[in-house]
Amino acid sequence: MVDEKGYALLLKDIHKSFFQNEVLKGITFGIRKGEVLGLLGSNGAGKSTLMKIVAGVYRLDQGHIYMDGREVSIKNAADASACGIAMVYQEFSLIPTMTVGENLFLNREKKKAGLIDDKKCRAMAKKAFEEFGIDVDPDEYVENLSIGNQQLVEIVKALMHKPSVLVLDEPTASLTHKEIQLLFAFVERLKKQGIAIIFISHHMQEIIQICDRAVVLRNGMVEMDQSTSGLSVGAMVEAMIGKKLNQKYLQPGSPVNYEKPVLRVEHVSWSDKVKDISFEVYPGEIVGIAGLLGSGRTELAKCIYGLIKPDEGKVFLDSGEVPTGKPWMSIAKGISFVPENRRKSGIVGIHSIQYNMLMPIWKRMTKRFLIDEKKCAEDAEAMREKLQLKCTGIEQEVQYLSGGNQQKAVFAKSLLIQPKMLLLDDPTVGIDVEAKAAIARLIRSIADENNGVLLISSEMEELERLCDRVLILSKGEIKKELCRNKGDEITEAVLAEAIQTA
Amino acid sequence: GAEGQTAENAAGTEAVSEEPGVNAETDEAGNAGGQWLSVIPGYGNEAGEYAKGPNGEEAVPTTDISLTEEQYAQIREKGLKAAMIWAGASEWYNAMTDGAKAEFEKMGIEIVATSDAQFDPSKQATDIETSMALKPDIILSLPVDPVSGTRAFSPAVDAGVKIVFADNGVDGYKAGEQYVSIVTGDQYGMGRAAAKLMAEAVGGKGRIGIIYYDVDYLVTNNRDNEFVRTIVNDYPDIEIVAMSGFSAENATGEVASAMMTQNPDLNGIYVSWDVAAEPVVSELRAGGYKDCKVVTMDLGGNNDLDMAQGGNVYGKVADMPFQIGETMAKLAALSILGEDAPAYVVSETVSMTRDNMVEAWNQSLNKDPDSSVLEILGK
Amino acid sequence: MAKKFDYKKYIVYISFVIVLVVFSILLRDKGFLSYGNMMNILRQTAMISVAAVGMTFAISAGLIDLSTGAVVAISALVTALALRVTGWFPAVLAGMLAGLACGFFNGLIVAKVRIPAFLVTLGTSSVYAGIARTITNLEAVPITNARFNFVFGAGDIGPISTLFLWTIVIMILGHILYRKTPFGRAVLAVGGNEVAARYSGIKVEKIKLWAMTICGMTAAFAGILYAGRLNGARYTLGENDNMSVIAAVVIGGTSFSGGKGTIVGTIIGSIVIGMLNNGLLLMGLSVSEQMMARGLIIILAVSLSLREKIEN
Amino acid sequence: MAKKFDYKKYIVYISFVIVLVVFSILLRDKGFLSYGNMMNILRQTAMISVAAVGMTFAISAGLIDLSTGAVVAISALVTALALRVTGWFPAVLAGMLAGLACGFFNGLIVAKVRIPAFLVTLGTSSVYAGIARTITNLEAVPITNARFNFVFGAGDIGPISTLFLWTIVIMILGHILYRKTPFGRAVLAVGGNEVAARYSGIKVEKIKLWAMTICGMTAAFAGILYAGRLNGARYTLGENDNMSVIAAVVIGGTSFSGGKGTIVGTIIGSIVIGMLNNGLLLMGLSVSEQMMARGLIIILAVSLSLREKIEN
Ligand SMILES: Nc1ncnc2c1ncn2[C@@H]1O[C@H](COP(=O)(O)OP(=O)(O)OP(=O)(O)O)[C@@H](O)[C@H]1O
Ligand SMILES: Nc1ncnc2c1ncn2[C@@H]1O[C@H](COP(=O)(O)OP(=O)(O)OP(=O)(O)O)[C@@H](O)[C@H]1O
Ligand SMILES: [Mg+2]
Ligand SMILES: [Mg+2]
Repeated sequence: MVDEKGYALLLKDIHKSFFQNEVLKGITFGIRKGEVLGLLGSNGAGKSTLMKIVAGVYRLDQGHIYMDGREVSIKNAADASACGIAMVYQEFSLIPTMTVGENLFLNREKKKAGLIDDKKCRAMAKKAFEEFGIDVDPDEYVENLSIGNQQLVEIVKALMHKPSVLVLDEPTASLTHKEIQLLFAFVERLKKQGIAIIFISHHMQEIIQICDRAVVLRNGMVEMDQSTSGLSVGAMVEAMIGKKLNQKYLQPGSPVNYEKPVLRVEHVSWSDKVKDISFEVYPGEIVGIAGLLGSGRTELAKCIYGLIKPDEGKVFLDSGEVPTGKPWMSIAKGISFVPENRRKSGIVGIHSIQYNMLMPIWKRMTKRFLIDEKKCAEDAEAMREKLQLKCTGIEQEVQYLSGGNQQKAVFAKSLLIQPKMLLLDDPTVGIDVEAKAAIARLIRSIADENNGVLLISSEMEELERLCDRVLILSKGEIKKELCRNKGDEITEAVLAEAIQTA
Repeated sequence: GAEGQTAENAAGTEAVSEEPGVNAETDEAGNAGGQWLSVIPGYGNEAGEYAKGPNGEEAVPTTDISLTEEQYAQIREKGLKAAMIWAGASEWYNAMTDGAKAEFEKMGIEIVATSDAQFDPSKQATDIETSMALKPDIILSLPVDPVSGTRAFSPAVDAGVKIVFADNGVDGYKAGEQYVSIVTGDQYGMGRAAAKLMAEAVGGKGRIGIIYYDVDYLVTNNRDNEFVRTIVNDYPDIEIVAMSGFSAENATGEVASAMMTQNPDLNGIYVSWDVAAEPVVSELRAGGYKDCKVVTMDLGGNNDLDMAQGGNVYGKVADMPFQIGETMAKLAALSILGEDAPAYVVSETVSMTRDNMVEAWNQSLNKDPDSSVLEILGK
Repeated sequence: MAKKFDYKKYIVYISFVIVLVVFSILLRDKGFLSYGNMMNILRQTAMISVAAVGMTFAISAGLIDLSTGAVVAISALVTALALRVTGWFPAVLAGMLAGLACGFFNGLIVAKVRIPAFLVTLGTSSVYAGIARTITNLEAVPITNARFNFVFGAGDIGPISTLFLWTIVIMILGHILYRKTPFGRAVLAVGGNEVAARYSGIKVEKIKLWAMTICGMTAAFAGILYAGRLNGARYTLGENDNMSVIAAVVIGGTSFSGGKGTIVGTIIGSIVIGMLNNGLLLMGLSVSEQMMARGLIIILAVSLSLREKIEN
Repeated sequence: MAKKFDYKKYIVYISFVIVLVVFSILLRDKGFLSYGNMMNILRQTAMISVAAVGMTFAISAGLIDLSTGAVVAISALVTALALRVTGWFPAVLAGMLAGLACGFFNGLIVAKVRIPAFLVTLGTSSVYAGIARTITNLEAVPITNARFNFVFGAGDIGPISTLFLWTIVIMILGHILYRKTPFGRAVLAVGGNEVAARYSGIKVEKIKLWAMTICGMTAAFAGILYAGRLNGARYTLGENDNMSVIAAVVIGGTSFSGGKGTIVGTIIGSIVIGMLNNGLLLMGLSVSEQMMARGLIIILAVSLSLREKIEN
């Protein structure tokens, strides 16, 4: 057993179940002052659940929590912050309708004569942002910020109150390279101040880069607790999923046919986010789009799919023109889209897997105007089989699936359209390595059926593994094109360099 | 009158809650139907030949109120303005408005505002205040609530506006001081007339039910109470076997069908007024209770059609809103000319059965019944 | 992972049985269980049931309609007026068209101007009520067309009221549209997650527009049934029905925030409310007592069926 | 990226000016702009304004209260009855306590049983209306306490109605609570993102409970002002006010889904509605026409202030 002394935070034999689902089955590990601990585990391993217990969102069923050797009882979020624990949650947890400054001081407002001292709050907020080198106006409403800036605000909010233990639950999922480096710089600084930091990520490289120690959860238990020095990515992955994983570039099944494009985008412009973009995607080809946050990747994909009506430009599929601004037309012609925010725009949580899968194509599933339930069930079941989607059945509600399986359901929805052209906007955000590998193979197999794939991703690793060609986007313009067939090298390093200099 | 009602009603509270309209046998003490006398809100009001004014004034029939040609001319010269602040809206109010309008036209009086408080006392207070900006010389009004009316009408009283009330007075006001007079239908007379119609309908003998307005609203309560009193006192062979209240006029169908479920052999039902009787009639029709006759108050197309077709509706009693409107206008004019205006004026009562429908409509509302009714009647 | 019995799905049926049994015992001497009384309940709830079918579509799409009552009145008046000059079929068509127009207007503002349906219909309920009052200047319009009166209200086929038959017809049509057609699925998707529905190529605006229009049309049909039942129309019809209609839908198990529901549940919900009204009356409660009892029972039923899980 | 002028925030002020100017011109001969008429409007809207302050808290927390009207009646009756036996202060206290109890009960069910506030208060509005009817068995209760009547309604201090002064007092208290205290922030946080509020250590249930309670208390105070204004109480008071109160809040710029709002906007919203009612009546419109005009104008105002961004 671990000694209680010497740990900033020590978790001992933590158990937690949701109804019959036993998520944590006796977790024990500790973290010292000034230590950065990487917490790993596949989707649904219980990382967030464990940390939410520490942050007072959930109550543990059994177990003990010690801080600086003393047992503490954390019943709610207020208790946790009184103990000096701060957490940046995996899900968006700001108040969108409030200003940045109001969010920072929520529930801990500075007061003067019993009333909130807005002036002081604002001044302190300004100072904090300056200190961290972030350019955000404290008077701006959170809903008007980009996702990346929202994430930075959440981090600053957690740091505002000088915690002694800081939990970061997948903070890098919506940040790009530059901001991630900024974040790592904070982490280094906090570490020097003696703050204990727990860092959750599905990116092994990040764990190796900044963590002192790695803890891996599997099946509700601690599978590995080891210093990162000398630890390899492969070893961590093995601890997480219990087997080895191949991470190499996936070759196209047959050479790409560059004669007739499946998708042609001509001079598409929208607002100041997308500027006169033209390119083609060929059957069997996976084209990546790389760029910084705000470079207009999502907007470009939305323009093609029709969620945004471009001010100018045309989109052709197999030489036929696709009317812009009408997603249902795109679907009818054979374009499908996997959005970046699964929860918000991908799934209907309270509906069954089947309902989610068939959402865009109910009209195709009819016999004499009525829905053909039998065919629906067959098609959905076949797709579930094909994608190896883990669930109790196609009638299960999607909200109860793990993240990776939810994402598979979204993929299934896109595939049932029988697309010629698949648009993917960061399809593996927040997904564990195993599922990521499965999804990568899936994407490759879709392309191999003579379809085009456009893959937007912030993960250079993913682009490297999958793409036959990569377009570098900056400020709404294509700045550079890398193509394996023309002898260009597509590797993480090359891509990172290209993005920074674009 | 409205006075003294509060105390008596408060005393009657327990009586109501003890036996709230349950299916009852005749009182063993021989006081047939006695327990029904205290069910309806405001049952404590005394009846008279005509009711008396709120301060005991004797009633004068509307036919006694008139202006000479000379007086019309005098009024026309003054170029006056009038506002009409009613409590609700219906055909009955339409007729009253039309009656007043017709008179005001003759008098060259401009109508500057018309409003309907939708039975909300505070809206009526607001309407009065607002219309004062238009500086009316005359206000015709049907007060929603005599209690709050005292305050609500005070801006108009203070400004010296001539106020004529319909139906209700206002607590603490005296005729000739705060207001000119009250013009009303003969509420008690209507109750008695309805009882008489009911007796006719059931052939002087039978079992009847009553669906009354379970809301404190003086005019309706007076009519309903007088109906019950008359049946109990004057028609010993007619037995009241069920009484149920309602508060929403659309929700009487459920009440009627529950009553018929428990008393399938009812010979007649009295309902407080025409609109509330519509769902009752439809339930009787749907339940196949052809022989259960309905008697109610006020005229209205749907039930009158049923009556013309020889359906469940046997008879109706109405006052004369058109005439009330006319009289109110006349009284206001008289008061402006400094003439004596009687404090309490009562319109006649019309009893309508299938035989006198056209006449009754013309008397009461100053128009013919609906064309479909005329068609059925062959006129 | 053993699945717990999800009793919430069946709450409306359980409520139905409980209310039925309790009243049958309490009112065993008062004819509650008699055939006639049961048919009374079915007849009296027909209008609420029919309007609630449309409301189920609106609520399932994440919307609501507060103008139902006024639309009921408008369509009843339009039908009654039309019956003076034409036969029953064109008259019914006219009434339905009036409801369609009202619902379409609601839907247009909801979908195109994008303000919450609650506020849109709060406004239009006032507008429509004003129109209903104006059409005939507050006067009643009697209906003499015997066939219309028979078919749409006062008639019986065998021992069964035509009103109840219409309820069944609308229920079946509604059920098919709701459960068996792409439109119904789209309504549920829009109510479940509007953004995801848009991303899946569903024409969200169109679906909202039609959900509101259907709501207007069933309200109109309820108005026609009122007219048939009363052999006439007037502007006060439906005035107090809006809340009953919404309560029927929610008690019937439709999620108040959209995305889930059943038409059959709605009808049962409406009948439960009807049984309550009927039973409370037969028990001899005063109007005030009925109001209190009804309110409490509704809260209870909703508590059982809608109690939300806490996030953690 | 130049920031666009966010006119939506000021819609209620713009509406205010437009309505004022239009009526001033249309009704220049009819005394609309006279001091007396302006004071009329302020006096008449006081009750709606006061109740709307509490409703702003409820709506900002993502809730709603449909029982306001019934609470108004209960508190007015309780105060009036208490005035028969005690002085004005204990009587007002009694009225406020009644409102507090009603609001607290609403809040308890919303927070603890976790069903949507719309449905909870749909039920309690029926319960409370039944209670209001029962308290005095439908009787009106006159108030003879001159001091009470002066202070809470009928009085003027200098040329200014005490009702307007009360509006100002409640507005200022409300504004401070809403904008300047952690409680106000917590209300907005709960309405803006309930989960995030919970993560920030806010006791979401407690906040909801108190938001509903405050709503009940302002409704109670509105009831007391009604009693003072009318020198008496009656169970029908406030019956038709619920929708006006909600409309005032929303026109005032409070987001219907919670998280955003202003108390001052609410008061201006209420005055705008009051000006409309006043002006339409002075124009000589019939009641039906007034209803239609009011509905349309409300839709218009809400369209301008609440039009939602399309989310994709
Ligand atoms: N509120 C809840 N109710 C029921 N089950 C829950 C709840 N929250 C989490 N779970 C379940 O607990 C398990 C652990 O979830 P958790 O979110 O902790 O995983 P995680 O390790 O953070 O995964 P990810 O990498 O996807 O974030 C999952 O099976 C999940 O479905
Ligand atoms: N000023 C803004 N106001 C509101 N939303 C914004 C604003 N700027 C960006 N967003 C939203 O934030 C998200 C990220 O926008 P961004 O322009 O960074 O997209 P991107 O270039 O595709 O980057 P990524 O795909 O990495 O998110 C988009 O959904 C966008 O709609
Ligand atoms: Mg997690
Ligand atoms: Mg993006």
